[in-house]
Amino acid sequence: MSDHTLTCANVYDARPATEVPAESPLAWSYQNTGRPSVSEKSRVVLRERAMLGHLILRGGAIVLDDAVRQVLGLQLPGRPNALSHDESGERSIQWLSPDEWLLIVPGGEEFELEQRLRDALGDARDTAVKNYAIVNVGGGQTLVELEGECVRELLMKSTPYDVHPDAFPVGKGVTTVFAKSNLILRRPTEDRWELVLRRSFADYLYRWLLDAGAEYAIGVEA
Amino acid sequence: MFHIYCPYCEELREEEEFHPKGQAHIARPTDPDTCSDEAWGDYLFFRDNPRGIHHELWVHAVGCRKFFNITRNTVSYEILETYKIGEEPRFTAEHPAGKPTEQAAAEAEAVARQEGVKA
Amino acid sequence: MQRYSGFGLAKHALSHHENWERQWRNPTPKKQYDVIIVGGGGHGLATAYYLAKEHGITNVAVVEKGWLGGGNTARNTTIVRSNYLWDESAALYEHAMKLWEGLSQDINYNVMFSQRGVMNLGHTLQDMRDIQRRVNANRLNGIDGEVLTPEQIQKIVPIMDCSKKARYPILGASWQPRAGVARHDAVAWGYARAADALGVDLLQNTEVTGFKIRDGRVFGVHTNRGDIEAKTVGCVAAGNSGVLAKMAGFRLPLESHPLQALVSEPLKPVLDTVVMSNHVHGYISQTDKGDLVIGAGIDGYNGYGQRGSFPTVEHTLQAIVEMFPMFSRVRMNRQWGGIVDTCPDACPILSKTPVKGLFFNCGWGTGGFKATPGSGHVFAWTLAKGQTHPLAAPFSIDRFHTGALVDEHGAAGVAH
Amino acid sequence: MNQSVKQPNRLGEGGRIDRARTLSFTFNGKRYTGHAGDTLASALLANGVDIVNRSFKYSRPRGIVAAGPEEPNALVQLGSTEAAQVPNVRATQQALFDGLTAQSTNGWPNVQRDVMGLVGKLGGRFMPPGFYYKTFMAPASMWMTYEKVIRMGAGLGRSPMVPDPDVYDHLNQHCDLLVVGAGPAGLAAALTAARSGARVILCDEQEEMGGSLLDSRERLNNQPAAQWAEQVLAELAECDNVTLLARTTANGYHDHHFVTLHERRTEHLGETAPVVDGYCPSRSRMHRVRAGQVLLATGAHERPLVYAGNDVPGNLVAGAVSTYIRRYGVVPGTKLVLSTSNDHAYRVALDWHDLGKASGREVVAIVDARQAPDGELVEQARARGIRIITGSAVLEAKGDKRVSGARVATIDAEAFKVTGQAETLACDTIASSGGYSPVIHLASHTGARPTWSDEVLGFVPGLVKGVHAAGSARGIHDLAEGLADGVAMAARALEALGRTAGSIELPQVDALREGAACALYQVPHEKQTLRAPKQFVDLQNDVTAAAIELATREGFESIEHVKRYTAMGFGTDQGKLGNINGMAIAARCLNKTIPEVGTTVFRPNYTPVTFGAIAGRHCRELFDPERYTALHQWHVEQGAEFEDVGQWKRPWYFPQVRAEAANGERESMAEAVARECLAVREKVGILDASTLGKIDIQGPDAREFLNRIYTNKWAKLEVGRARYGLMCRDDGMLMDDGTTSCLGENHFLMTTTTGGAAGVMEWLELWHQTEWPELQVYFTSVTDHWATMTVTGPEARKLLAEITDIDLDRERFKFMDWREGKVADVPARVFRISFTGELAYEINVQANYARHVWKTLFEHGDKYGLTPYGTETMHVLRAEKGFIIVGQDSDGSVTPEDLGMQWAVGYDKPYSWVGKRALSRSDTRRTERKQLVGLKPKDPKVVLEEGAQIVFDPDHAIPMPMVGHVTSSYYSPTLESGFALAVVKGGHRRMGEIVYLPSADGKTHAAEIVGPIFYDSKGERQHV
Repeated sequence: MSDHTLTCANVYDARPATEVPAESPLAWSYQNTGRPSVSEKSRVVLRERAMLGHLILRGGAIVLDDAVRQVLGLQLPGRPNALSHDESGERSIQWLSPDEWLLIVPGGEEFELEQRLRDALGDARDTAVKNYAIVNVGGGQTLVELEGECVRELLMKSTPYDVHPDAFPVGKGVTTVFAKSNLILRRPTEDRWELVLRRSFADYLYRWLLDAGAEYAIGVEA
Repeated sequence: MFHIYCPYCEELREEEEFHPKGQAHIARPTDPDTCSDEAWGDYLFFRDNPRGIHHELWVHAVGCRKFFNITRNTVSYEILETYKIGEEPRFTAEHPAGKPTEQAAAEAEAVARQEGVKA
Repeated sequence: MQRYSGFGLAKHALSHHENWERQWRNPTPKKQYDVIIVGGGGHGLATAYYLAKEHGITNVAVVEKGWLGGGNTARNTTIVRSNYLWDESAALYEHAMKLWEGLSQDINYNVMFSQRGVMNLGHTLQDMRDIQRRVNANRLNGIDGEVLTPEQIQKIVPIMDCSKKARYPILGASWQPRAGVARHDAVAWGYARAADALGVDLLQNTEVTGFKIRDGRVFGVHTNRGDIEAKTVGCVAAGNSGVLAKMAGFRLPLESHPLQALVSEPLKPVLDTVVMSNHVHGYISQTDKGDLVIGAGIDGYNGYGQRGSFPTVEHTLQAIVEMFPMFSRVRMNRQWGGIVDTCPDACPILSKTPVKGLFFNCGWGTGGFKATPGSGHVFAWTLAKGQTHPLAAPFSIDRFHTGALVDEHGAAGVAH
Repeated sequence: MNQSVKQPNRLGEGGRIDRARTLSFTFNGKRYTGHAGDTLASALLANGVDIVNRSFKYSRPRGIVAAGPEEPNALVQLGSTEAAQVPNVRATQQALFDGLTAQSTNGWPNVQRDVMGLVGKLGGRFMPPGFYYKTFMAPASMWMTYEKVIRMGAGLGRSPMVPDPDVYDHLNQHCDLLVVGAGPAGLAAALTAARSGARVILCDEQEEMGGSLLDSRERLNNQPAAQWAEQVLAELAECDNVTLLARTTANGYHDHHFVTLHERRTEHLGETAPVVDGYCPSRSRMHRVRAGQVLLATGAHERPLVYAGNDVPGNLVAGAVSTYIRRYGVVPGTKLVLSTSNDHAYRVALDWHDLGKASGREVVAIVDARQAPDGELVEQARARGIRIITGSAVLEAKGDKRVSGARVATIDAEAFKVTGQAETLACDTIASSGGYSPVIHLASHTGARPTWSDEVLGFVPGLVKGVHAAGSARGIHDLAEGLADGVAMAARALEALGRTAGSIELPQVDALREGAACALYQVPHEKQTLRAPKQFVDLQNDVTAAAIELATREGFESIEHVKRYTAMGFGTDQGKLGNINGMAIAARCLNKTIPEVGTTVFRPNYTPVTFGAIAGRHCRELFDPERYTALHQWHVEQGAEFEDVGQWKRPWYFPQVRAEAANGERESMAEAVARECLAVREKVGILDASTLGKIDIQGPDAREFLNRIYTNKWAKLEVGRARYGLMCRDDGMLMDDGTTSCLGENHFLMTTTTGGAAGVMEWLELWHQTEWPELQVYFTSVTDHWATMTVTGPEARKLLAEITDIDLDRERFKFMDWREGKVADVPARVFRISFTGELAYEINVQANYARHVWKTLFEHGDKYGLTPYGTETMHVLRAEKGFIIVGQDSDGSVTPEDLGMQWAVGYDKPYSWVGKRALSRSDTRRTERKQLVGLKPKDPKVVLEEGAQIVFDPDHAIPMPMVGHVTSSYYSPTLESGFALAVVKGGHRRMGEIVYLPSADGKTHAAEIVGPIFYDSKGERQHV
């Protein structure tokens, strides 16, 4: 038994050290359904950002905020449904519930990040009084970006959540109903929307997006 | 379709994001092992089912996944308030227009909580 | 009572229908009755009729706050079947089924009970296990039933998509040939007319506002038209049972939920049986007028508003279009909601209560209409004798304390 | 080409149609032409088509009576191909397009000469309301035969018989203010709101927005009214904050201002949606609108009068005549008699006179029920020399297939008597107006009761908070007042939203003074109602005044009873024209006022909506999500058959091509399962177990939480170990099971059943959040993060050892241990958990690497006989071991003890865990409860039926006492016999007894009650 399993929490790097073929949750969809190409007619463009690092952070806002500032230099969004990014735009943290946040970072950073956060939150060997959780969920979800003039209408076909700019400004993210499934919907910039899909529903959601987006000549970037 | 204010997400959301979970404030007997079959049966199955103001437990299943309570009129379906677990309703069958004295206190408490989140 | 027949109809036609009698009187409440039945829906009127007919108790008032048959009798999808899983339920519903089979003649009112068969589809292996289990139980209980293969189903309902392409392909079905549908309003009116003819007073627009209880015994009711006394009071008021219980000072293990239904525009006959699918959540039949009658789901919240949430209707029609892709261009005319009192074990309560002389018949959930004659028959017996009918014994309130539930939720799983 | 020959009723000029675009269409097999901008109804009238249908019950010839959604007669079957069929389309709401093909929904052999019409004529008097309740009862056995005949007359149009080629979609909309109706009040309101900056949606059911302004005689700012509407619409179209939806009907008003709008996107273009730019748009679209406030400017429906023969073609609602003349340039006849109770309807006569005179049209007379009408419109009619007969009404329309005359006499409306001698006026058209009923349908959907207004002579809407009505929708029919009301009500709605209304200058209206209307519903006849010629109230359902009178005579006194007994208002028009008249007649018969008789309740839909539009895109391949594991592609490529488990697609079995078969024929399921089972028992098999629910649990109180939520004990589970657990509801019944592993002192990984995953997750949160908030613990679903591969069988260790760095030594990595390390170079957690009874390793890797690991296992597995197996083999193997499946071997009425799993129940745990208390109730302590046992069929070749019922005495008469049923049953290739799990009353103490299973085919099988473990009863194989 490896050493750290003897501690309070089992933390480990899920990524292989060597080159091992990896498949995003949409791998099967690309093969089975295909990828309509992007053309000048495309009023919606879909792009998957596969293999990013996804961590769920659970705990009290005040406790976590310190650690997140220290490790990421980012403020923990305290307001419901808030989404913030670091300056590069590569790392984001999103409010999911009063004690739950989603961290998305470039693929490969997540293990080190988790360790640093755990270190900042207190010695992993002595957490009997520290109540928090960090969970790697990167294999279970993927991020999809949508851009184009008809994105908002495509979203309106799919979710009952109000995606009007007044109700959904940049820097917002919500978990909501999408078609007959659910996902996390975020708006990192004026023109770009992001969907965080669960792996097992990804194919359904992909087929839904292509179907709903056909009217706008949706294209999928390879 | 209801439009429900989630007290945790602090905004109105569509009913499709929520699941109703029955009557609110059902207390589990504190010492189950010594309570009577009647008391246990009452806890499990017997409900108020009023025509009018009713307190119910809901969960923001597709959202923050938090449970919370709704005071709702079961005839008009008007939602009078939503409140967090552990809080008391302002609107009750006895006080359909709200409990006036507690109102201020409740609001102050809510504000205090918000401050806490901001910090 | 003026007897109805084809010949009578012809005779009345010659006099321009001027000589039809009232189907029931509109009496003034008496001060006292032998039995008061609270609730003038199908069950209450049936109870009154059987009290008078089978037990000779005719000094009976049916107290109805609105119009006769105006509750769930007026708002259901009219399905009648008896293929329940558990012995206790099966016995009760089969008792009702046998009464249905002679009902029009018994009450001289054509309730248009049409035994066109009811099919419950199975879409998963577990569905099929449950269907086998239920049909086997039905057979050994003397209730007709068989398990159909997809090929047999396709023959009975050629317009249904029985292909493997479906999201949840149809693997089989249970089939009760004696089951069917009936004309819901006529059931209430027929019982009302027959009970009235035997001397029962039907008091419409009379709302019970409280019970007269002394020393733990009931001796009458308060109403908006004054007090009415009786030593035996039976409450059969779906959608109001909880409220009545509260008036009598106790609670019931009931919750009232909206149950929605809808109809299409009238179509030329295209579906001559009843098809139900629990898995994709929809059930459908076609009336003699041509409307497709479609049952939607129960909303999860309590509601007395006779309306539910629109997504429930969306899901139901998605299921119908999934099963019958050709109905996509057919149009929905109207939707409505009933109020169903649901018990934790999806079975009714036919029971004495903590108040002596006060009996409750409630909690039928979505199974109320099909039980109407049986429920009335058994409840009349119970009121007449002051003790629970053997068929009703398993359905006492006590079961929620002892744990002896009759859990139709379990494997029967069939909601309607 | 002479236009007038082709379309005899089309005026030479005028109307809002595009005369340059001629469209051809077919009705009942005959070709006609119309123009762009026509409805099918206006085109039929233009062509002089009188009979458009036969009535439902009496098969009487019927013509068009209205111009909008209230039309009861002109229902047609649309479509030239089978797939394009749409039943019951209202001709008044169907835009004409080139090639439109329509037929009447009733009439055989055709609507002109209908055989059933004769039946209706002769038999009509034998068919009073409810006649079917009074007959067809003898003999009882004949009812199904009678019913077959009755059903032959059922229905209007017919369903298509092939799938719909079109698609539909939904659009979720949100707005501050939804304005329903783009007539004068609606336009004024929308403009007011638009200028305030609020998000506004304005919808209107007609092809063109503008409502009554489109055919109004009145002028706004000294221009035609329609011009003002165009200006307002142009401004609204420019506003970013406004969404304009024409051809869009608000069909249902649901809770909290959720309104469904049905937009007919392509129905005006063709019978199926046309391809645009290579793409086929949705035929229609449902807008699911969540509004802050709603303003109903839905206008009013004119009520026709009820008089004898009022259903003969040529009888129209007055306002519809004006609409046809002014909007479509169609005069639907030559000689008009107008019967009215109010001034407003005089416009019809003026329009007919002013615009039709040139083509020889004539107003024969205006018959006014009032003694001394004196409004300005009356004066205008007088000025034109039109004959006005006061204090009178049309008693009866003469004619058969078209009106040929009107019998007119003085009446006493109050006393319901004809007071004078009737005069017959020759005419071919009778327009009637009994006043205007506000369109209260949407307000009524909310549950708010409408109230009767004697001033309006109609019901005005009851309004819940946030709903406003404006203009005609609340009885304000005057144009200037209606416009002002639109502004005022919009301002009120905006105020509720915390906004200030934008300023708007109301147009100048040349107001006309109108005199008061009188109340007139059914016109008296010289004969009593029962003996008079039929006076129709509800044309679609053939409900007559006599029927209502009869219903009340028979004791049906509530209006709900009257409606149900006569079927009044149950048509596809939901009684838009007839309901108020019907109530008035019932009130007269019962000597009550209309409000005393009751109110009228409307339900969604306002007008019918196709199932497809309500279903949206959630059909066919998008009906319900299909959930896939990370290995799905591999399973597909291997030709797996799939089983639906919840929303998951799980491999059921992997049929192989038969070695001996040349034609590529594959194994049967039984063959495949036997092969897979033996592979696991003898060599090694692999199962994709990724669908099991997985919940990461962290926190100092994680262990205590498990102690409370599971029935068994967790206090001593060490890091590196796993344990099987049972979860009950608080009623003591089993709800889920699975293994939970201790990953760290404060860290556990719980697994759940595939179907129970979401429910268990919510269950944990429920208890934590509501009952034990003091426990410091967090739950996170990791079901999708991990892929789980079960490698099981005697060769499993050898296989795994080839590709892992984990020490697999049987002493150091024991049964129910878990270890982490690399498998195929991928970091993995490996659990020694067995659901087959064999040596087994459950390999968990991050799902992105699952296919690599799986393939690597196969690269190394060939020599060990590695065989993929599906859920069916899994079931056989676990059942041989007596392992239960929750939901199959239990059903919500089964306790852990019923399953013989007392070993997993910790009665002495300190906390009264969930379910414990319920297990001590009298019913759960019964010894005769149904208990899980094994069944060994007497004949080993027999595989008992799953779901077979069990009896002790096979010779007992029906009903037979049943004592249990078979929950799982399979053929075991290992045991070479059938075997089963079952629940049997008192089964645990009946070992060795024989029970019987009577099956549907008449055979009865015998079986012996045995323990539930059929294979390796000591459990040695999983420990090797």
